[in-house]
Amino acid sequence: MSNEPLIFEHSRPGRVNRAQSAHLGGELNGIPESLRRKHPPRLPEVSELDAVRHYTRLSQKNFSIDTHFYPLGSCTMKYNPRACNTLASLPGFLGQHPLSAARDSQGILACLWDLQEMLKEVTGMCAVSLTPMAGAQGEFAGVAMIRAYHDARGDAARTEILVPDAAHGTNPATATMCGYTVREIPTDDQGDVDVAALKAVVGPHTAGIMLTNPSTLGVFERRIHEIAGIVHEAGGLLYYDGANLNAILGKVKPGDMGFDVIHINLHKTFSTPHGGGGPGSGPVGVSERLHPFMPIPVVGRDDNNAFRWLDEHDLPQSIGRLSAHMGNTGILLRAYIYALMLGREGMVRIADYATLNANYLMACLRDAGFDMALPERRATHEFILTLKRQAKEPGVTAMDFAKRLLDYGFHAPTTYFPLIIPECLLIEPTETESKETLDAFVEAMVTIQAEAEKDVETLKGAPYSLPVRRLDDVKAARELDLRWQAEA
Amino acid sequence: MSNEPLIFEHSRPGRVNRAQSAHLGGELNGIPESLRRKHPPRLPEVSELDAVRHYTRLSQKNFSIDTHFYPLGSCTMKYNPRACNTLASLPGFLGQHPLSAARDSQGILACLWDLQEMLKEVTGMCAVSLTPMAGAQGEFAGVAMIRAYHDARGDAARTEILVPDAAHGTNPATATMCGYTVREIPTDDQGDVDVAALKAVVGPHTAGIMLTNPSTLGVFERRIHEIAGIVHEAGGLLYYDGANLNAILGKVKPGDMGFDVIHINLHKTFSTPHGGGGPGSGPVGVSERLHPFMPIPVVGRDDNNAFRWLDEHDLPQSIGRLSAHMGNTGILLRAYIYALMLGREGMVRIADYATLNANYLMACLRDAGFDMALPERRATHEFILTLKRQAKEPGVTAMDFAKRLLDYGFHAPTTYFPLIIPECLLIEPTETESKETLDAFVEAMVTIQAEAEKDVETLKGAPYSLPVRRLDDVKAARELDLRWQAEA
Amino acid sequence: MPFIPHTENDTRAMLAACGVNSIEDLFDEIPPELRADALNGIPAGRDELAVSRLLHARAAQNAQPLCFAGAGAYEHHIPAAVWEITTRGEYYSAYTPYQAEASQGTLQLLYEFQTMVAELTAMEVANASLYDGATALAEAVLMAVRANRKSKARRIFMPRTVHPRYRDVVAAIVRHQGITLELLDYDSAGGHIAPASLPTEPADITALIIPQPNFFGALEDTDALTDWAHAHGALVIGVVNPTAMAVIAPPGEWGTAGADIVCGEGQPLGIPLASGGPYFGFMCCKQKIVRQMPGRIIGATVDLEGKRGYVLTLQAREQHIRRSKATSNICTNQGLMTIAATIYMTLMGPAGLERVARQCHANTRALVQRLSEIDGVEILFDRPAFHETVLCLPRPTAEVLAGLSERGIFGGFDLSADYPELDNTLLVCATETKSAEDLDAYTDALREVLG
Amino acid sequence: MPFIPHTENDTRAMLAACGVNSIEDLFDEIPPELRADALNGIPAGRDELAVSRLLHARAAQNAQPLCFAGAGAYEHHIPAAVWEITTRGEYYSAYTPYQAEASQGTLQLLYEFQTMVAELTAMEVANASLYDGATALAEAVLMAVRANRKSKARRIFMPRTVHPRYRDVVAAIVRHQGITLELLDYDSAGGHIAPASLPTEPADITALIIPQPNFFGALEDTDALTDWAHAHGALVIGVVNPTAMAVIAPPGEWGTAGADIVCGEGQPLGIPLASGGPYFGFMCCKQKIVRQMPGRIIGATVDLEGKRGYVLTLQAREQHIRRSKATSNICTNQGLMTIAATIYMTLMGPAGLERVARQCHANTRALVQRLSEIDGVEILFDRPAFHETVLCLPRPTAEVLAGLSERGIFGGFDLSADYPELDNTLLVCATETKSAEDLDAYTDALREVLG
Ligand SMILES: Cc1ncc(COP(=O)(O)O)c(C=O)c1O
Ligand SMILES: Cc1ncc(COP(=O)(O)O)c(C=O)c1O
Repeated sequence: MSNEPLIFEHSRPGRVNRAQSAHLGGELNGIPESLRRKHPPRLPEVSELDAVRHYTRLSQKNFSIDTHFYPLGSCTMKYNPRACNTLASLPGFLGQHPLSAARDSQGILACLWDLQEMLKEVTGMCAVSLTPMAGAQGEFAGVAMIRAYHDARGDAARTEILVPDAAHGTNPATATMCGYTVREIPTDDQGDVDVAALKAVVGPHTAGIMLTNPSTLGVFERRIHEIAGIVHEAGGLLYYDGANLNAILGKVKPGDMGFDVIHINLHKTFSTPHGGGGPGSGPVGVSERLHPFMPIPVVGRDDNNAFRWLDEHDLPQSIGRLSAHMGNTGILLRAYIYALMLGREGMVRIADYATLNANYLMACLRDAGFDMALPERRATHEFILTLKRQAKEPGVTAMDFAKRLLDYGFHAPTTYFPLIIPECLLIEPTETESKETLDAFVEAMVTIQAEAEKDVETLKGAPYSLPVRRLDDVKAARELDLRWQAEA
Repeated sequence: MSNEPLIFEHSRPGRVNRAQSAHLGGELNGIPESLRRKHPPRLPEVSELDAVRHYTRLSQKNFSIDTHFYPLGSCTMKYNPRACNTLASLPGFLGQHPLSAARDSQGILACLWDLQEMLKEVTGMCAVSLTPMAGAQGEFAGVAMIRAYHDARGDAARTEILVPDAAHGTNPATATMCGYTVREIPTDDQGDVDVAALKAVVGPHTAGIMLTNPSTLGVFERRIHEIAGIVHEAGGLLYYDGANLNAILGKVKPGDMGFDVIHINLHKTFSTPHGGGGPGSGPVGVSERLHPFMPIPVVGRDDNNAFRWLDEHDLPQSIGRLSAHMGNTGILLRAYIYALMLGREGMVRIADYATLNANYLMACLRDAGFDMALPERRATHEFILTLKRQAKEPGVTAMDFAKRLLDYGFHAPTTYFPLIIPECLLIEPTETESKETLDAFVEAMVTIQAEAEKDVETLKGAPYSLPVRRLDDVKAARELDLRWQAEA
Repeated sequence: MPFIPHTENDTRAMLAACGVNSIEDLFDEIPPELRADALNGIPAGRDELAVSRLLHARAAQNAQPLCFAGAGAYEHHIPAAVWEITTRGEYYSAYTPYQAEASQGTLQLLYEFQTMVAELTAMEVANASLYDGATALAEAVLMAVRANRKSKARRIFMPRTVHPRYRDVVAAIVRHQGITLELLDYDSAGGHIAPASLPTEPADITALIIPQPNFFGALEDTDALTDWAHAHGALVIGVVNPTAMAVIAPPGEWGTAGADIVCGEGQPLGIPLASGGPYFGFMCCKQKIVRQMPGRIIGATVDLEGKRGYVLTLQAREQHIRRSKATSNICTNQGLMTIAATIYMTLMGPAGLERVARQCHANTRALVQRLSEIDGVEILFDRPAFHETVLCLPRPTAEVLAGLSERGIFGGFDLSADYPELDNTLLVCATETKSAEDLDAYTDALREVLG
Repeated sequence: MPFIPHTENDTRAMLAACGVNSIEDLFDEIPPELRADALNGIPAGRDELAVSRLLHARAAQNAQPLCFAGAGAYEHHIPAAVWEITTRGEYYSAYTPYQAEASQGTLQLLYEFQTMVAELTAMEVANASLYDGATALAEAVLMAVRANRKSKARRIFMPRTVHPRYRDVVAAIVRHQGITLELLDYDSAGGHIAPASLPTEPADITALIIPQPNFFGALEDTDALTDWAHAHGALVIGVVNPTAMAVIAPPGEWGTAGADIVCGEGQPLGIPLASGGPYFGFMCCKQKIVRQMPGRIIGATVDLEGKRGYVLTLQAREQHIRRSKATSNICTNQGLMTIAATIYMTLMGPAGLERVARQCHANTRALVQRLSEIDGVEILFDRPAFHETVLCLPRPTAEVLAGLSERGIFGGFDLSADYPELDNTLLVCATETKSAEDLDAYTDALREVLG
């Protein structure tokens, strides 16, 4: 593939895309010189064709679900139905101002209400607020509610949040943002939380614990009931990180496991697009006792059954607002459309086939001679392969495997997460991939293993067939080059 | 780029995309077994993800305006503004049934009326019918009108249509479809019609002549007025092939040159997309005397100024209908949107800059040592480069140059057309390409020339960097393989 | 100058390279007396914002009643993925794939298209599209005349059950070829061509056209008609609805030998109604007469290294090579529409397309059932139908349609202009897009209008 | 099971490979007492056709009045190319570019985005987005506390001219960090922060927030405020409207040293209103404090062969590496929105964006001029404004808005809930999307409502 220069390198002084602005303009009457801009920003000056061609060509340099198998563990890269985009982009939805009166917004409010109801049902929680804009903001909302709960009871001693050592980085980072000290709980050799260690640290200073189940190790936390009991007994609350909900949709509800609050990554389980890094959406569900603290706004109904926004007047103990409006509405709409198509049977099938795909892929890779991090456990929707052995002999790392997979037309699994498993690949095929694709992936892994055994340099040099060869991360961080600079 | 199997090779018996049809069905009550299908068609059985991934990946194997410079002579590959697609795809346009009552169709009728008026203005003709679905169908309509005109006058002796030897293949093919004998007129060494030869063949058997101006040789037919006089005097009519209108928009009108009928390729001059081979649109404009014969339907107005369809009742001498409805309405709409954005000044600018680009590119290539077919002429919107010299020594053909250009990221110009110029490339840059792109193309041509001089095999083996190497056309025609066959 | 990238510096440098002082100089070969005045009849240019406002207003002026009209154009659900992919720039803005190596995307897709169309019709081969169903039938007639070497008469039997607009188009296009189009009348009870009504010892016939379903929605007796034609040395041209093909016997299997040429309107396969176009015509035939087929044909071949690839093939039939002797003058066809149709057929699959066809059939039956319970409304023909049916009304059709229109319903197609003997009749259709409530809404509205 | 490709054969073979008899067996590690019942509260699945009908109906239930509201979300024309390209599968369905070599499209585009945002604000560096303008301000406050090592007070001056919802969000997010948010009141004549009203010898201040334009549409005296803050050891956090940046002095050039951190709402750059999201927040800073910046940052580097390429960089700031010590918990950001914004900025260019800004300004001035000619309608503040202005009405705002709404006009934002002292006031905005007729329509409607 040929090189594509920066858009600034296509730019020529004085080139104007007149179709977009030729007939606009006006005087800046009333604005004194001192407040005006002196030099125009150096945005690119290109034609519309230049722009279309540049960004079309750039797009082709990406791997994506629409072009490649993308088994990125913890990220649930499943097919994003096109209908969700098309329908969420109807002019009646896109054109609406966020401050429109409720009487002018019954269409969108009805959709959001329905989604709230559906999420209550799948999570087993008693109320849902849709406003958090991604998983991490959902976590913030959740932990902030835990804090608000303790504060409301005047219980100021609870300063610690417990987090398993396998947890996603957003969990400890969130606890810190909520003013808590983070305490790590070790994982036992079966991938479960070390209950003895938990017992040892839990106490009156415990505000709560953040857990995912299935955990980031790709296994179901079997003693969840016991853990919930321990934490609750100590006066702490349980936070459920719903990033892995795809594995258990309709199989088991976080509310039934004893969780007090949960966030859901709609951009994972509900298949809204990842968009090269977002937008996501991280609604929170709460149990009865956290209900008063929910972030606003929430969709409610008035006496005439018309929908309306509930705000600080309805929820005076709310932790407040987390966005200027109602979070990522357009993403909520996509999730709603997806949920409508799936329906109640479809949701359970997701868990069924996500789990089948993961266990099948794990079985095939094991049969092909690869080592699993937790060989005695069932996979959930994902599982961990460790290349510790290969790192020793012949000396190829998880990163080498990952880069070489790209040459074979597969996006690499998540590498080096969770941190506690050496040289790991966290592999999540999702339910929308076919057996043939999984088989082809196994074949590629076997080929790469053979290449590694023959000559490690083959892998060290990978990738070979992409727009660039392996990139130097260290140089990027040391010699910061974060933007194009006009030549002097 | 990795290979992409046929969609049938992705297919698995029993795989169903349930999102599209799970809830549909019904009994075939009333249809006897004898009329029913016995075996289902072997359409692919794939998931929605399979389909999206397959067709997305396939798309990346194309060159297109949105990704590459595409100087395909005679085809006017200019930027297709995205707004034309977006606005023509508004639900109010897409959802309308073609047999809707006029009272329910005033929106689309108003657009078509406006377009008719605009096309009258740019062509200098007195009426326009939008119905032909591509250039060739416009030609058919035009020649059929010429025939209807002679027939209406009882002039049955006119059995010949004159066509220059440089003409596009659709011209003689069309004349044949209208029941005429084709007589070729030679071109002189300056690229003009050989007027002496024309005079020698014109006569009472002449129904008319089909011309493009500028001609397919990329030059303006300077003696057009004289030619018109000769043909008209002999009782023949003049047909204008408007495929090259981009060169003269607002500069000179076919009506003023003496033409009686014209078609316009909206998919060229009015920038509607070529879509990998269509749909096009070929409206026809007529002079007063051909007006009664126009193909129907045409948009008219009733007494209340409401728009309505004119049909055989309004135009009883019409040559009839050329499509079940009104031709390629959605393409007409795109052309209309484009014309609105350009406006009267924009149209003239098209001719200005299409001509500047062609002449500049010709000058640069000449300076770089290439031979032009008509070195003493101005280029219009296109020009012809001949590699006759290179074909002798070092022995590389126009086809070799064309294939090697692909490796440099340029679509090849039109090769071996017009037929009368040996080893030719017909090069049409269009007005939407920038000087930098033209310069880069010249650079590639120079590089290829140098490669040819060094080792002809470099060119003979081209292309190297595309999804396939050079393909065997002869085998394709000899050993016909026109469809996938299920294995027995 | 929207869409023109030139800066003043560019223009200056380029003029210098051309050795002229102004752009005007480049037009100096045009005789001055021919030069046009300003295009005053064309409005001044507008930016995208202004044009967008205008077009939104125009789109809103088109009424969007609940549509129960078919008559050659059918409202089907189109999966969102179809057009999201079809309008990708790489498909949308490419030309006819003359440079095969740089067009493998379009070419492979068209090869898949040809296969799918051939499968749907159970025919051996298909081309890569013609303009629309009507012109495809005209081309089929011309092809039949070329292909049936034994027949000298250039005589085509064309039933009145063929779409009236298709008959108009065939007449307009084949007029100058010395072809006789002989109309066959339909059976007044069945609304179909009764095989028994055909001449037993006809003179030389070149081809018989068989529509399935026919314009009235009725199913022709395709086996008997096909065998009759073949017995008399005529070729069989089928004109079929592609949705119907999922459940109705395909032309390749009609009678003993199957149809020879098959064509039809591709619109039902994922193409929006869009006031009539762009749609696409499809055409299939027996392989032995493929060299008589008009239009682009894609074939598989191999590259220098033996790798499979696709090219435009049999180009020697086409106007750009064969010129005045070409099989047709067609050049640009309906490429983008076939891309959409291919993606549509892929997304539906055989099971999905069958479900759509069954739902259309069931919906139309249910509608007709309800409507015919209204006093004075009757089903006209007794032949089995696919997804359209002719109703008799107790009042003039135009009046009834106007009344329905006021109630937001487009009630169907008025047959009286094309079939003067069928006044007070209405051709109705209910595709899979119609819900039970929609059928009720129509029924209630009609009852009101008539009541 | 929509979107699940497994055939029965597949499932059987896969279960065998797993050594189990049924899919249920794969869930045997879940304690049986926890297993959920059927999801009866969720409706049965529907196909795309049925869902499409429902969503079309819902979209139609949203009224679409002529919109003169801004207040943080602005209706601008979005060139068609923006979303046609942004929704290409390769952008739409990719993840965060962790595998840089397989994500050069997104990465190069984000590098271009960072450059454009830095250019617009005249700041040194930018990140690759935060959730929205409000959370970006909250993150800016947290960043200022980290970056201003000299300040111990964790005390932020936050004017009341900052968007009230942004102030709510900042309060909710920084609440647990021991930070004091001190509100500054505005000048009742100008509707801005009068520099003279600031304390002359303030205690330790960590940062001053400066909105430009402010929530009332008025332009703050950014030079004086910036210099004042720097003179007192405080960092300056700018919150700016990106459209305004085309014509208004950018924060990098405020006062002597320029702002230190700049953030804002990216919605005006090609993002549809869409009931409030998804939008995106942007953030810039001086390069020397870039290691305190939250969010993804893209950097250029080279590959094994020295070829230029792009990667996520400075990851050591982020949660997945630094965990509880990260600069923020943000992980997923608003990637796709920044793709759209980058294409928007490219299509507009500096000239286009300036023309938009000028038209917005001129339109709002023209509107306010016309409205203020109505009896009892007055312009409240005398500071220069960009594209929003506060009007005083002779009647309660809610009443007036309801009257306008009946006439198809969304008249603006009612300030009374957020500024109790400003009852009977209305914040109005007319962007470049409004024509002269639109301004007249508003004027006529308001006259009617008040008359
Ligand atoms: C286990 C887990 N928790 C939390 C998150 C954070 O979600 P988000 O990226 O939406 O902020 C992720 C996403 O990567 C995750 O995988
Ligand atoms: C000179 C000329 N005439 C006629 C045509 C035929 O137009 P169409 O392909 O639209 O049928 C073309 C198109 O290729 C052409 O270039």
